[in-house]
Amino acid sequence: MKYTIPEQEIMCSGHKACQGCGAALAMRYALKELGPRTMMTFPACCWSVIDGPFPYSSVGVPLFHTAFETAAVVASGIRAGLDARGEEDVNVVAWAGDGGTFDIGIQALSGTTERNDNIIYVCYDNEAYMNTGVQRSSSTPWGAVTTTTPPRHFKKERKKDMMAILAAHSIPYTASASVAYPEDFIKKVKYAKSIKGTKFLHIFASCPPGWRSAPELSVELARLAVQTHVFPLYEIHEGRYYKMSMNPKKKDIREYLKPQGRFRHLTEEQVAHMEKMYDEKYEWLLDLAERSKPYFEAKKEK
Amino acid sequence: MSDEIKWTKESDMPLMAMSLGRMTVNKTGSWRNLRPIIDKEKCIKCGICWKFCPDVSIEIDEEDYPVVVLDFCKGCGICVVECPKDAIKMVKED
Amino acid sequence: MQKVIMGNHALSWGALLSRAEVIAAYPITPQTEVVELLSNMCADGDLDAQFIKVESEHSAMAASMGASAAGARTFTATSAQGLALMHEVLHWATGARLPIVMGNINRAMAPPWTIWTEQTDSISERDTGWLQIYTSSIQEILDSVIQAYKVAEQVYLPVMVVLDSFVLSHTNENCDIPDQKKVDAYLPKFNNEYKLDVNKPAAYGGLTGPDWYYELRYKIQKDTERSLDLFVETGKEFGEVFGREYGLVETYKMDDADTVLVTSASIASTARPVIDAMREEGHKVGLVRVRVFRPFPSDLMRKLLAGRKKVLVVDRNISFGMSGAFYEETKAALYNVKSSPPMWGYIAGLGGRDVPTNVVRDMIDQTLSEDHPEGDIIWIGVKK
Amino acid sequence: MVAFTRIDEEPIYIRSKIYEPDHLVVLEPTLIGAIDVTEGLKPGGWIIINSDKKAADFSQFKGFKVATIDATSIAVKYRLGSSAAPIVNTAILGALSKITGFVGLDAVRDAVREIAPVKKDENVKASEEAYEIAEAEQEQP
Repeated sequence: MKYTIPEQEIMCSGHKACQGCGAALAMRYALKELGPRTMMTFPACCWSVIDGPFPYSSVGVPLFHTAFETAAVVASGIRAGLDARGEEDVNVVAWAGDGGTFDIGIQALSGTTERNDNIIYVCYDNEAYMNTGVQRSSSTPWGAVTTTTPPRHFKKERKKDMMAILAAHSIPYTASASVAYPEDFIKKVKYAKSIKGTKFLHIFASCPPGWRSAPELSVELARLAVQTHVFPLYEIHEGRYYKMSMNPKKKDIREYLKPQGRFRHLTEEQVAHMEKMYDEKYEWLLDLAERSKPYFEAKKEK
Repeated sequence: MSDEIKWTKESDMPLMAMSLGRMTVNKTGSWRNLRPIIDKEKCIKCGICWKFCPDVSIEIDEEDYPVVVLDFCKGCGICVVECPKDAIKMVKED
Repeated sequence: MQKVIMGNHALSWGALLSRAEVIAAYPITPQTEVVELLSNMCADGDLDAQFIKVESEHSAMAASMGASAAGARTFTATSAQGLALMHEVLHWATGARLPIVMGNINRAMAPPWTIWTEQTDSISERDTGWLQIYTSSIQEILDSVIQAYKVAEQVYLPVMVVLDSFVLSHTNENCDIPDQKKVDAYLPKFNNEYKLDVNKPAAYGGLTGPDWYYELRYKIQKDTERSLDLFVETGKEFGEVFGREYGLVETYKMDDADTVLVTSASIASTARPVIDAMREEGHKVGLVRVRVFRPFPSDLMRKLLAGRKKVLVVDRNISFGMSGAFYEETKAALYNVKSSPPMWGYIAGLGGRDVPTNVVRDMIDQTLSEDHPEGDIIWIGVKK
Repeated sequence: MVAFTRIDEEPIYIRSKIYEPDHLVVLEPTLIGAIDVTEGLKPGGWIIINSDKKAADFSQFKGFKVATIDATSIAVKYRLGSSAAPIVNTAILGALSKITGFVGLDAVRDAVREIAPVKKDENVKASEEAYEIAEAEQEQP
């Protein structure tokens, strides 16, 4: 068979992820490309449980569980320690959820990023505090219901644009990826591996229990998020140059929203409002990508 | 595959909470209510089901056919939805 | 080599001579000179270390954890608010069994804003599992950093080397800078057998249920207890190599003392000439300076204090609602002992209030003049 | 701001402020009059003042010995600090060692060279010049 993604499996079966977990899929993909010469830090997040209880583990690489707000900086510390030991070829990866990235971990992440420490930071984004039972985070999208934003008072704030915040640090590479597009995902991990400095990967990872969706639809929903322009896939190079990874013809956002219980309460008017927000954001991205074209053309010529 | 680790006293343990085995001790197949059945007649050996399995529970056999690893398959059904040829069906566990 | 250096620079020299490989620190008065000198040592190539200039003390400790977990000898330093900010990750460093050494400059806690000395910052961290050394001279600061690594790396526990803000941190004093070769022989390269290793992949700190968490805590306590002997051993060995011996406590004129002053840090230093003067007047007074506060040397304190007529403990810290920490713990150690002496607990020098010889003398005089202490706290010099 | 120094051949244990100094150095002459700089100073002790005035001009310090040194001019001359905020400590140190004889000029030179973060030569020269011109005055009547 011709494999479109690396055959090697570093992550093993038996882990504690829920059925249809996008975060588990994300880890499987990332490790396929990262390989065994990798070390990871996990803050408090779903993966602190998924990996398995002491004395077992699923990831197959050295892993340091750490406090909620410290994933990035512990990775910085490991990098410094490895450099001191002369093991510079090891990938150091901070692996955090959206709470540990968008909210409590943003200070340490900003510090690591400003220093441009040589690590890969992966945020697997399931858009709420799923591990504690689905509470809203600053990554939860407008309109969503969580246990702290009930239907009669659903989330009225927009999702924080983490990609833009990271890009504002002028790091070499920021990219969004999705578990529905493994080849694109792996290409981005591969690129992140190949360059020095802080690399940020924002992974859209579906969560059936948190989104109140069917486990079998996990990949399909992640795909629809891209196809409806809710979660566009793109790269930002050097904090300034934008590149769309794909520009699919827009599908109706209702296709994405309907299978998810977290959006079931929305009126048609509210859906239209939501769609408009995503469309505007998407246009903005396309515009930036258009203006960045000379940069990528020049890069290609080199 | 790793074996279950059994201690009886503190001196058997490591100094800190350090893992000594892999989670393959945890047979997540027991979580399953529905079992995927692959119809070899319809299968085109594209590997898409293998690719999208979050539980690393689809293996590829010598003839390139996907095989569900029932010890670990949690029965999420992603493979059923993603299969381009409708070659996988979920059936009730006995 | 003899050199006049400040207390803060003694920490830096200690880290340099210990060949720290990673330093992560954030500036705070009165600690800044520690990291400034270390930055210069790194820049000049005298110290072959990675310096991570973090954005907070919380991250200073978190980065130190990562570096230490990767097997590097790691150093950091902080004070007061910075130490308090680290609180969560101080527990983490202990639980992860990381032999980090940190300098803490004792500064009083805000509000109100203050930068002057008081031990309440480090005393507040006494339950985090960090071993704590309270120093009383510039030389001892430097020497303690080196010893701290030697103990930390045997028991896989972090050590805090504590010094008074300004009184020690900014006092310049003659200091012997030990020979690097001798230090290397005393403190060889460290091979952390539990370090993160791609050839032996393992997860550290995964979810642990009540069935084994309890045993992991038992192990920490056992190794903490073991460190008592190690502090004595390594202190003795330090004496053999460098001519300056250190122990869990420092005693002065204790042989026939019937009244004993127990205190720590710079107050203990100032107390020495007071003891001398009172001895000349015929008072049988002695001094115990508690150097290692965590683990608390309870056995030794019982041996030293049981059977004495009176004990007074002077604390430059306060556990509100109770008393001074050294007093609490000394008293606890002497409970259940037959010939336990009455104990006076003085609070002195909070927020950098000066404790000169006459104040020390006043506390001893008051103790001598009373048969029994009145209450658990005796305030000295409150403006009333 | 006040700072304290204890000098001895034996180890020094006292780690408090000094309330009754043997001698006094005044780096900032405008403090004189604003506060009682001699508070606690032991009778017969030296007062070494950074000033372009003569020691005899400080007749208020009865019972003490006064010496002056124009450390500010020396510092400015060697461009130590700025004219607005000259750094006078190395000059005053030269004067202190001359007047009190606690340590010799060689020791001062070595110490200044070791400790001065920048302009080592200029700082040493400032100490030397102050040492050269500082003169012990008589005790104030």
